[in-house]
Amino acid sequence: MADELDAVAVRAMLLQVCTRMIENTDRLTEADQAVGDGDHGIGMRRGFTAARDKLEALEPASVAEVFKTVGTAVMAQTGGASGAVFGTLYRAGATACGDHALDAATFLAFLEQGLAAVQKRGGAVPGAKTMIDALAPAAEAARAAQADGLAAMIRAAADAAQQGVQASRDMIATTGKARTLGERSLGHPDPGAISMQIQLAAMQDYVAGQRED
Amino acid sequence: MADELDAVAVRAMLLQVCTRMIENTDRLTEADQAVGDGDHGIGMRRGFTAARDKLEALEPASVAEVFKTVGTAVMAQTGGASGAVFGTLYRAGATACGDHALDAATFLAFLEQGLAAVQKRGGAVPGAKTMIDALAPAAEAARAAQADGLAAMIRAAADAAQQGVQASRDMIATTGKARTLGERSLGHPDPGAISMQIQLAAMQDYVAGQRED
Amino acid sequence: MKKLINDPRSVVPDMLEGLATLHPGHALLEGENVVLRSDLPPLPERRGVALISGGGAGHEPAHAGYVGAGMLSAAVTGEVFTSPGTDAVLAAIRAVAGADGVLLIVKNYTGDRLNFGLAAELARGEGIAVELVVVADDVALRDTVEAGRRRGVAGTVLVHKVAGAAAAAGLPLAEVAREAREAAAAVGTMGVALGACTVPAAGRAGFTLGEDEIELGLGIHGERGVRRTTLEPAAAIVGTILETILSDAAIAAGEQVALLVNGLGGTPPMELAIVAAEAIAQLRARGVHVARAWSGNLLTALEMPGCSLSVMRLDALRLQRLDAPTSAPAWPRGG
Amino acid sequence: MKKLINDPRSVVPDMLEGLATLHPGHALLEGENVVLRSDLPPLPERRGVALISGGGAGHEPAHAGYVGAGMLSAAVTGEVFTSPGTDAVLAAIRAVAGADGVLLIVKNYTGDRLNFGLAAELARGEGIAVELVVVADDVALRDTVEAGRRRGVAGTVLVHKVAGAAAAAGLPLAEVAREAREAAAAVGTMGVALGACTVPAAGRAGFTLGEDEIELGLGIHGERGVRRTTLEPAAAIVGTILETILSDAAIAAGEQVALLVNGLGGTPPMELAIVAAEAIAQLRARGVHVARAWSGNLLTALEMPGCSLSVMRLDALRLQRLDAPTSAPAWPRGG
Ligand SMILES: Nc1ncnc2c1ncn2[C@@H]1O[C@H](COP(=O)(O)OP(=O)(O)O)[C@@H](O)[C@H]1O
Ligand SMILES: Nc1ncnc2c1ncn2[C@@H]1O[C@H](COP(=O)(O)OP(=O)(O)O)[C@@H](O)[C@H]1O
Ligand SMILES: [Mg+2]
Ligand SMILES: [Mg+2]
Ligand SMILES: [Mg+2]
Ligand SMILES: [Mg+2]
Repeated sequence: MADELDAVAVRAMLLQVCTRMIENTDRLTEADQAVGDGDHGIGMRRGFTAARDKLEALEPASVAEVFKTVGTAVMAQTGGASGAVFGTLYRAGATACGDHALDAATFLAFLEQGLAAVQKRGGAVPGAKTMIDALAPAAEAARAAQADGLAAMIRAAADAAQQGVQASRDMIATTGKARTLGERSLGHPDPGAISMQIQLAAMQDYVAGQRED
Repeated sequence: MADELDAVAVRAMLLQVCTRMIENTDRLTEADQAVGDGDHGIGMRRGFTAARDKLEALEPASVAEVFKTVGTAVMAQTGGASGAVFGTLYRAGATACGDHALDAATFLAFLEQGLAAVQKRGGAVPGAKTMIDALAPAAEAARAAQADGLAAMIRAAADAAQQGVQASRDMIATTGKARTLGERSLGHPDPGAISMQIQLAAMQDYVAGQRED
Repeated sequence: MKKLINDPRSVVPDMLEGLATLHPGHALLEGENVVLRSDLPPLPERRGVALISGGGAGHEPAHAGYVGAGMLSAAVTGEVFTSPGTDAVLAAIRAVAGADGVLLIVKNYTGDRLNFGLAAELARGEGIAVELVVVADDVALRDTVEAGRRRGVAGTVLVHKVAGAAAAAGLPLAEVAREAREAAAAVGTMGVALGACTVPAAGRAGFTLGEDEIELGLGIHGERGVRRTTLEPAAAIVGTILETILSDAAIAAGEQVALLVNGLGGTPPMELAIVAAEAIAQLRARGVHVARAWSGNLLTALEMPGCSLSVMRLDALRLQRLDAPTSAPAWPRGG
Repeated sequence: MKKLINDPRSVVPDMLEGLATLHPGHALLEGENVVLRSDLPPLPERRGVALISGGGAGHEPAHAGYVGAGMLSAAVTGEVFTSPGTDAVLAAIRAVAGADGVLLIVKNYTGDRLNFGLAAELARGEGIAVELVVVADDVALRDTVEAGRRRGVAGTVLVHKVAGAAAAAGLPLAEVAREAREAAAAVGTMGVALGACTVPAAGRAGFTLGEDEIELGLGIHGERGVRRTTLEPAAAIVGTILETILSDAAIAAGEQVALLVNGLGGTPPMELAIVAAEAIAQLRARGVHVARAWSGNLLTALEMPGCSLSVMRLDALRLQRLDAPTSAPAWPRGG
């Protein structure tokens, strides 16, 4: 099992992310219909379809370029809060990668720098029922799994994101369109958190698949 | 039993007509909802309420004046096709009365001249599913009952109008808002025909009540 | 019934009070449901031909929205979907008539024709010159009734504009009436409803449609249409309607027309714009030159979802009338 | 879902094609859902401050209808109820920016703020002077969130007008932005929905309301409001809304305001006029001077039935800005 991924492998991993996000359009639509305005699934499909098209045309020179390609396409084409938010995550995260291959330390830096940029850009804090409530625990779990290598770190991050999605059920939305719902948003998970979790799970599955080779 | 009604009695008879028309608002609304636009009941209420108010304030000098008062108020205030149609009936019918008291000959002239004026004004022919399909048989029956005196003539007219209402069920509307329904108007009586019948029945009841005195 | 009103029985005066307050160019005629231009020249000989239209309420912005310089002098409003009685029409005629007489523009419904016609007779009896033009543009009824009995629908707004511009140009009554009549003869309209509307006093919808049903050739009073069918894409509906209008009027390639996509109240501008794009493309494909086009809620049926298409044949003069300026608040900009 | 469309996935470009064809003063930016003034001065130094607004589609006539001399230079449209991505905004900025820079007027939704904000940063990186003004006029959220997180709703149209007139007056970017910010701070809005609306791509309504239920303080995206309550007469609903707006802004007797009664799409002009009459009467009864008032569908939520009231505090300059001429097709006449 590779405990490091080169740019071509990262491209393959992010293509898997794109595919999963596109496949989950309906699930994300339903989640956003419950607490938001119902456009999250279609927006993510638009953004990650654009990202997939860009990735497929890309001869990646670096890991950073791969992440940045996804971030730029998602930001440019998605629209909505999530386009800017996930675009920012991948674009800011990309700057953490430098020229390295993707290893555990780089992946941790990706998550932490991405998280910081998303918080700065959108102004939301943990507990506000956003994708941050999946991303922040994921980054925390990744830091705790620092010594365990890339595959284990991604698995830990994906698991933590999944728990973050569950925890977001009990949060009251104070940002985004769901905020007017106040207590009515209780009981439903945050759509963007689900998206974050799907993306990390796709990465985990890709890396796990790699290991079986 | 009076086989002649003076202006004061005709005023009382037409007040009864007004009251009955106002009482039947809902029935007329429902009839017009089935084949038209649903405003016939409210329109008739508006017109005959105005007529009642005018009649109550009237010191009638002649039968003609009483009929004309009703026609003018209905025409001015009702709106819709029926305001012009029933207004025309009473106004044109009034000119048949001259200075006479209302007797059988005058009542026949009232119906026949009113009918002629309505047909001229509105351009509808018998069988077009309008109030003419109650008024025309009423006038015909009145002519047949010419020798029987006023009370019998009104009863014959009212009965014929009632049969006209029934017959109008089998007619296809070719005028008024119901005309777009085409065959869909089949099976429902014409609202204006019902109104005509109610007015004649109110007159009949008034005259019958007179007789019992 | 869910409506933002105070009392179903007073919707018309309540509305007119709001409209008159909102439009500085409008005034109410005391005691009648009549909206007047507040800037009518006081001298009767300066007024030119005065134009009056009207009919039942519920068609807003028609007809009060078309009161203004270059269009109507007055709009007479009956109860919802009910033509006004003769008193209101006569009062409007008396209020706006100047030395050059009055043209009444009437949609072809028995009630409107009779009440405006009776009022015209009464006014003539008072020495006022009155002409009456009946608009009967609804081609949906072409197979059902003879041409003279078609209903008057959205094309009426274009007739107001043509006649208003002719009057503003200083033409005499007979000439204004002639242009109005020709304009009325030059326009064909057909509508489609996706649902019904609720007259406040009735409290419930005039008809119901199934999930996928639409009603072709409906009127503007919540009355049913001529054919019930299944919802299709806009392109197909537009095709059916245009085919009916164009073949009825025998409009051929090379001719010049104006197009009006009129919303019936409940259909948002997005759908009207999509229908307009479709209609313009189909007309062009047939070689018909669309010189002017508008979409918007110009003559409605309360909150009914649906729309109508009107196609008016143009010549140079009629195009000039449509382009002439007006201060009427509801006449659409652009084109 | 019953809509007059061809394909739920292409409603935005289909609509824009129609709008651009219908309005001679408008042009589409190649490859983007952006409407531009077709009469922009070609020389960059002649353009003055360019104004851009936008957001999700479904709010028509906003925002394309406000493109014209005296209002916006461009309107950027996302998918229905979804803010546009950064590419479209950036392309609009590049297309209209002249020597005097660009003001972005953004409704306070996370997506709009983020996407317009990111595009502004990218444009500044290219040397274009860009300022961004956020409108957050929805007072319905006053008890729920801090002032800066209120949503931007119908008051935005008045901000466009003020800023557009300031730009047309030749003021520099900083001054135009200042007037826009002050206008945004001076307006408060609150809405009521009588029903929901259906996003074409979703195919079903965002929420449902019972026979007698209304939703107070709803947003303009089919998202739910802050309180569900029972239908009352217009007078009571207007009272509740005005009380919230006036007390939030501490508008007192003797002050001068503009009133906007904005239809959300499915409510006919009749009801809007009744609400307007009611609101004007209640403001007058409080001693507030209503200098200007409009009613109409100015910023909608597809076919949602309901309306919002906006009250903007006026001084002489702001009144002058509202009265300044504009060729934008959707700016209402009268007032
Ligand atoms: N300020 C924010 N910071 C981080 N994430 C946010 C923020 N605002 C919204 N989100 C995320 O975006 C998701 C909604 O995305 P989407 O539906 O595409 O956008 P919109 O809310 O504009 O309709 C939310 O579920 C939330 O996770
Ligand atoms: N041309 C006509 N001649 C005689 N009666 C008519 C004519 N047109 C309509 N009516 C009568 O008027 C009735 C409808 O009246 P009403 O509902 O008040 O008017 P509207 O049809 O304008 O809504 C019809 O039922 C019919 O009897
Ligand atoms: Mg959303
Ligand atoms: Mg009727
Ligand atoms: Mg009627
Ligand atoms: Mg959204």
